[in-house]
Amino acid sequence: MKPSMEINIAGVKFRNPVMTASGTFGSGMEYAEFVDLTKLGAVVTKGVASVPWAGNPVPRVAETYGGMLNAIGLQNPGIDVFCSRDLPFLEGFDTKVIVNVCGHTEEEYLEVVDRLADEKSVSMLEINVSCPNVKQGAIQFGQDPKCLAEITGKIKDRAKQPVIMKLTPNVTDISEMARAAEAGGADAISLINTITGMKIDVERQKFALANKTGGLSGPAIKPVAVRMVYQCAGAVRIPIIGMGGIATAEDALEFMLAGATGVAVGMMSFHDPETAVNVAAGIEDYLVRHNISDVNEIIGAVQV
Amino acid sequence: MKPSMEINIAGVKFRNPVMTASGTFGSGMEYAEFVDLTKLGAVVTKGVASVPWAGNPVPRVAETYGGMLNAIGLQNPGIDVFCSRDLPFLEGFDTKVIVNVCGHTEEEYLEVVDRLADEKSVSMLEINVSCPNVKQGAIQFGQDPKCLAEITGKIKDRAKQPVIMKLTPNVTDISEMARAAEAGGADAISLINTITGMKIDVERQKFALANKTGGLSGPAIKPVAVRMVYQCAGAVRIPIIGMGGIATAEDALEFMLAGATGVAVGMMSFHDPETAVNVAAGIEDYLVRHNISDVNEIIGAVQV
Amino acid sequence: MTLAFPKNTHLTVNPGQFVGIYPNDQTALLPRPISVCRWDEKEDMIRLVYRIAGKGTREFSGAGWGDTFNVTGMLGNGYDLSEMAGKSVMIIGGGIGIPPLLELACRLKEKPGTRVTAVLGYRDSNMFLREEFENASYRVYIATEDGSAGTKGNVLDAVREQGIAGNTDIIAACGPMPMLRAIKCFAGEHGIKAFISLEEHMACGVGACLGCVVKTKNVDEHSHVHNARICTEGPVFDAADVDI
Amino acid sequence: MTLAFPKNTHLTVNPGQFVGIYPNDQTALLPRPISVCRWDEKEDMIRLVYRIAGKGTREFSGAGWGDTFNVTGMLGNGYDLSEMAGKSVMIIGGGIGIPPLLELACRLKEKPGTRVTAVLGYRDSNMFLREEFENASYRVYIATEDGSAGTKGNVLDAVREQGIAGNTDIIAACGPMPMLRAIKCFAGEHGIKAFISLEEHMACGVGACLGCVVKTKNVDEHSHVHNARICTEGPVFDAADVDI
Ligand SMILES: Cc1cc2nc3c(=O)[nH]c(=O)nc-3n(C[C@H](O)[C@H](O)[C@H](O)COP(=O)(O)OP(=O)(O)OC[C@H]3O[C@@H](n4cnc5c(N)ncnc54)[C@H](O)[C@@H]3O)c2cc1C
Ligand SMILES: Cc1cc2nc3c(=O)[nH]c(=O)nc-3n(C[C@H](O)[C@H](O)[C@H](O)COP(=O)(O)OP(=O)(O)OC[C@H]3O[C@@H](n4cnc5c(N)ncnc54)[C@H](O)[C@@H]3O)c2cc1C
Ligand SMILES: Cc1cc2nc3c(=O)[nH]c(=O)nc-3n(C[C@H](O)[C@H](O)[C@H](O)COP(=O)(O)O)c2cc1C
Ligand SMILES: Cc1cc2nc3c(=O)[nH]c(=O)nc-3n(C[C@H](O)[C@H](O)[C@H](O)COP(=O)(O)O)c2cc1C
Ligand code: FES
Ligand code: FES
Repeated sequence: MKPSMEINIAGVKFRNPVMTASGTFGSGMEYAEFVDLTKLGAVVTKGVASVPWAGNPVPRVAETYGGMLNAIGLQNPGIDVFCSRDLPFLEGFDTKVIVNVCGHTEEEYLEVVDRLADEKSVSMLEINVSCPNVKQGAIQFGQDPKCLAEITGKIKDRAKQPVIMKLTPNVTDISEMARAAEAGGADAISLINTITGMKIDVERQKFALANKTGGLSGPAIKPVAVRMVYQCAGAVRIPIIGMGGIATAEDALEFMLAGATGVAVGMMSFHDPETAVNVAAGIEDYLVRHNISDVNEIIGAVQV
Repeated sequence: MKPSMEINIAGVKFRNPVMTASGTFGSGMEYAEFVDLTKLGAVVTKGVASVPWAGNPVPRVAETYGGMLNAIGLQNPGIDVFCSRDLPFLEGFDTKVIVNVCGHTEEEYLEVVDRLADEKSVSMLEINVSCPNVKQGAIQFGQDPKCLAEITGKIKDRAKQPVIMKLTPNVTDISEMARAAEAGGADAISLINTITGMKIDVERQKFALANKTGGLSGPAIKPVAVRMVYQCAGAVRIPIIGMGGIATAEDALEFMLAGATGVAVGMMSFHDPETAVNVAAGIEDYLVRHNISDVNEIIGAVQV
Repeated sequence: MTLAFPKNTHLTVNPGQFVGIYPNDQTALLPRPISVCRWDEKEDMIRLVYRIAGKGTREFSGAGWGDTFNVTGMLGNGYDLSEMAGKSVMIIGGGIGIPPLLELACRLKEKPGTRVTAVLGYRDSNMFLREEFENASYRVYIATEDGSAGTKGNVLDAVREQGIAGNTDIIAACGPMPMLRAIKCFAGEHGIKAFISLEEHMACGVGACLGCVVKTKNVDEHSHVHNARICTEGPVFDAADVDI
Repeated sequence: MTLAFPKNTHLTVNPGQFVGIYPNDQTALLPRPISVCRWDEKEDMIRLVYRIAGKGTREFSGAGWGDTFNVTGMLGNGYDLSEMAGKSVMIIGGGIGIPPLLELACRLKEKPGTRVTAVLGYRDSNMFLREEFENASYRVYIATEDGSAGTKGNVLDAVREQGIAGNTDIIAACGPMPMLRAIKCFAGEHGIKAFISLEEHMACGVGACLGCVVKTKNVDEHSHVHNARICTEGPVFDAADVDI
C-alpha cells in the first residue's frame, strides 16, 4: 500500500513534506523546465519586499567545502511585480505556494503582508527575519527574542494567511527564539537560515564576496541544522519546517525524526534541480521499506 | 632567502604559527611516531582537569559531510598523571607546549592552573570555557560575557603562564565574547571550538552519538571560523589563534589574513597526521612565492 | 576537453552559450560555467577549452575518455548571429576569452557576405586555437603581452596599430574585465556596436539564485532593478547596456 | 579486497590487528577500521573482507586493481599468539566478525601442539571463508540463523549442541556485541579464558581522540579511568577485563 505522504501545517495541507528553500528556487519559474513542480510539497519563493531591492555587489556567491556562501542581499523585483508576474505563473501549477517576505523595517514587512492578504493562491507566509546579508534591520528581529515576539505579533494581527517565522542559526540559544516566535503567535517556524561565514582568496588576499561575509548553506551545515530543529521541537508546540544541507531522503528524514513536520531543499537544487523531487520519492520508499503507513508517524520519532 | 616563520604571542616565541588543536593530538605522544613534533609551532594538549574524568558513553564520534561530531566529554587522566607522564614526554622534544585546561567550576580550573604554575615546560595555558559536551558549567562561562570576563580575571590572577581563552562559536556575537576575554585580562584568545550539532541514524531511528549532540569540526565549518576570527580581530587587540577545518596551507592563510597570529589543525590530523607539518611547510612556500619575508606581514592583511 | 552527450540529446548551441559542468568531487557542489568552444552537431559533442583554475578544472583536466560528468546546458543567450550576418565583424578575444569565440567565427563563416576579422590577445607565444581562427576568419591579428608574436601589448594595441577598426560594423568580444571595459569605451567612441561576454561567479546557472548579476544602464526587465543575470540575460550583452 | 603495500613496507601483522583505510571521497574524512583477514608476508599484501555498510565500504568495493587508498596501520594489539600456542583454542566468529579470525587460525596452525576448533555463525547458507577455516582448523562447526546449514541458531547454540566446550583452554571471538556478551558470560561460567575483539566508532585510530573507548573493570593504565581505548589497548581484550 502506498503510504500517506500528506502533512498539515496550520491547517494547510501539503502533498508531501518536501518544499524548496526560499532563494534557491527563484519563483519556481526558473526551475519549472527541469522539475515537475506538482511533485513538490510547496514552492517557497525568493524573499520579496515592498519595493524592488538591488541587492549586494558581486561576487555574491562562493563555493566552500561541501557548501556555499551567498550574499545576494535579497535582490527582488518588489511585491507588485511578484503579484503580477510570479504568482500568476505559479497559479498554473497544482502546488502550494509559500511566499517568503523580507523588509528592513516593521512597516516594510507589513506592507508586503497586507498586499498578499487577498492573494488566494498564497497558502502561507514565511517571514525572513534572519537574513545575514542586509545591513539594516532584518536580522536584529531574528536575534533578539523580544523583537522577534513583537514583530511576529504585529504580522499575525494583519496576515490573512498562516505565518511561518524563519529563524537564524546565528544565536546562542535557538530554542529561546523559537519560543519567542510561538509567543508572538507564529503558526510555524522554519529553520535554519544560513550561518554567517567568510571566505578569503589567499592568492589575491581579498574577500571572496564583495560583502565580505555571506551565509553558509549546504551539506556542511546539516548537523547544526538538525540539532537546532531537535532543540526547537522540544521547546515549542507549533510545527517546524527544517532545512539546511538536505541532499538526500536520508537527510530529510533526519530532520523529520528530529521533529520537523516539513523540510526544504536549498542549495542542493543548484547541484541537481531534481533534488527536492528525489527527496520526496526517497522518503516514500523509506516508509514502504520500514512498513510505515503515514509520514506523520516519523515526525519527532527519534528514540531517546 | 628563507622567510621568517616565527611568531610571538604574549612574549612566547613559536617556531612557526602552526599548532595542533586541543583534543585532536592526544598529548603529542600518540602522534610522535608519525609526526616530527619539532616542526610544529606548538603542541596543544587534550584538555586536562584537576582529577581524572571518565567522559561520555560511546558512541562518541560520528562522521559528517566534510567533518565530524565528537562528544568525548573531556575524558582525561587528571593533572597529576598529566604532569608525571605526559609533560616529561613532551619535554623530550624541542617544541612549545600549551596545556588546555578544563573544569566544571571556577575552583577546578584554578586547581589545574595552580598545579601548572611551576611547570617550566608549559609555555601557555589555554582555558577551555567552550566545550559543548559536558553537562555542568564550562560552556556557560563561554556564552555569557560577564562570566567569561570574571573567570578570565580570576585565572589571570593566579596563572604564571600567559593565558589563552578558548571561545565557543555557539553565541550570537563572538566579538562580544572576545572583548569580555580581553577585558578579563586574557593574553590571547583561540577560536573556534566546535559548533554544536547532531546526527541521526535514520535506519535505526537513533542518535548517532550517545550524548545526542556533539561538536562539529572539520573543513565543513571553516567559513564560520574564518568569519569569527575576522570579527574578533576587529574587536580586540590581543592575538588570536585561529582554528576550524584547517586542512591545507591555504586554509591556514585564510585565518592569518583574517587576523589570526597562530593557527591550529584539529580533526584533519585524524585524516592525515602530517597535516599540521604540511600546513607549516605550505605557508613557507606561499611566503616565498609571494616574496614576503616575514609571516607576520600577512596577519590581518586581507584587503578591504 | 570534448564532451559527448547521450544519444538523442539533440543539442542546439548558439555561439557564446555555456554549460555548467559538475565536478565529481562532492566537496565542490556548484557547476563550473564553461563556454562552448566548438559544437559538433552531428555527433552531439561539444569541445570545451579551459584554463586550470582550481578544484573543478583540475579534476576535469585529469579526466579521460569514458569518464562522465553531470552537465547542465545550454545556458545563456549567446551572440545574435542574425544581427551579425552579412556584416563586418571584429572578434576580439583575450586569453581564456578566446575559446568561446571560435564557434562564433565558424558559424559566421557560413553566413554569406560576413567578414570576420579576429584579434587575439595572448600572454606569450603559446597561441592556442590560432590556426582554427585562421581557418574561420578573413584575417587574424595577434597581440602578445611579451611581444613574442604580433603586436606587443593588448588586443586594442593591435587594433590601433593595424588600423583595422574603420570598416567594422560589430565587435564581438570575450576576455578579462579590463579588456572588456576598454572595448566598451573604444566601441562607444567609434560608434561601433559591441557585444561582450561577461563572467561572474554562479551558483545555479539558470537564473534562480541571483548570484551572477551585472549592473545595467536601464532597469532590467526581469529583475526590475539595475541588475541583469549574466547566466540568463547574458553572458553576452550589448556593451552599451551594461555598467562594467 | 586485497591491499598491496609499497615496496619495502615490511608489514608485520599480528592476527586481530586492523588498518584504517581512508575513502578517496573527501566528504568522508575519517579512516575505516577494517581487520586484517589474511597477511601475505612475502608480498607485503593483506587481504580484507568487509561488508558494505555505507559510503566508505561502498567506495572500496567499487575499486579495482591499480586504485590506491591511504592506509594507516597496523593498528591495535591483536591476539596474543604466545599465550595460545600449544593450547586448545576455540575460535568463535559471528557474521562479519569471522574474517578477522582467519589470520589467527592460520598462524595458530603453524604452532606445534595447538588445536584450533572454529565455530562460525552465519545468517544463511552464504558461508564465506568456510573453506579457508577448514584448511586451517582441526574442526569447523557451523551455526546459521535460518538453519540452512549446521546448527540452527547462534554460535553458542552450536557450542552447546556439539558439546565442544569441555576441552577448550582459550576462546578467541569476534562478532556482534550480543554474541560477545554471551561469550563473556559463557566463558566466565566455564572458567575459560576468552579474548574478544571489540568494535567502536573511531576518529583517529591511534589513541589520540579518545573516541573509541570501552568500559573496563579496573582503572585503565593509560586513561586512569574505567575506560580503555579500543584502537590502542584493543581491539582484542580479555573478556574478563571489559564491562560490555
Ligand atoms: C559564462 C562563463 C563562461 C566561461 N567560460 C570559460 C571557458 O570557456 N574557459 C575557461 O577556462 N573558463 C571559463 N570560465 C571561467 C570558469 O568558469 C572558471 O575558471 C571555473 O569555474 C573555475 O573552476 P575551478 O573549480 O577550477 O576553480 P575554483 O576556484 O576551485 O572554483 C571555485 C568556485 O568559483 C567559481 N569560479 C572560479 N573562477 C571563476 C570565474 N572566473 N568565473 C566564474 N566562476 C568562477 C567556480 O565555478 C566554483 O564555483 C567561464 C565563466 C563563465 C561565468
Ligand atoms: C577494529 C575494527 C575492525 C573492523 N573490522 C571489520 C572487518 O574486518 N570487516 C568489516 O566488514 N567491518 C569491520 N569493521 C566495521 C567497519 O569499520 C565499518 O563497517 C566501516 O567503518 C563502515 O564504513 P562505511 O563508510 O561503509 O559506513 P558509514 O556508515 O558511511 O561510516 C560512517 C562512519 O561511521 C564509522 N562506522 C560505521 N560503522 C562502523 C562500525 N561497525 N564500527 C566502527 N565504525 C563504524 C565509519 O568508520 C565512518 O567513520 C571493523 C570495525 C572496527 C572498529
Ligand atoms: C542563494 C541563496 C539565497 C537565499 N535567499 C533566501 C531568501 O531570500 N529568504 C530566506 O528566507 N532564505 C534565503 N536563503 C536561505 C535558504 O532558504 C536556506 O534557509 C538555507 O540556504 C539553508 O538551506 P540549504 O543548506 O539547503 O541551502 C537563501 C539561500 C541561498 C543559498
Ligand atoms: C575529538 C575532539 C576532541 C576535542 N577536545 C577538545 C578539548 O579537550 N579541549 C578543547 O578546547 N577543544 C577540543 N576540541 C576542539 C578542537 O580543539 C578544535 O577547536 C575544533 O575541533 C575545531 O578545529 P577543527 O575543525 O580543525 O577540528 C576537540 C575536537 C575534537 C574533534
Ligand atoms: S547563477 Fe544563479 S542567477 Fe545566475
Ligand atoms: S579512535 Fe581515537 S582513541 Fe581510538
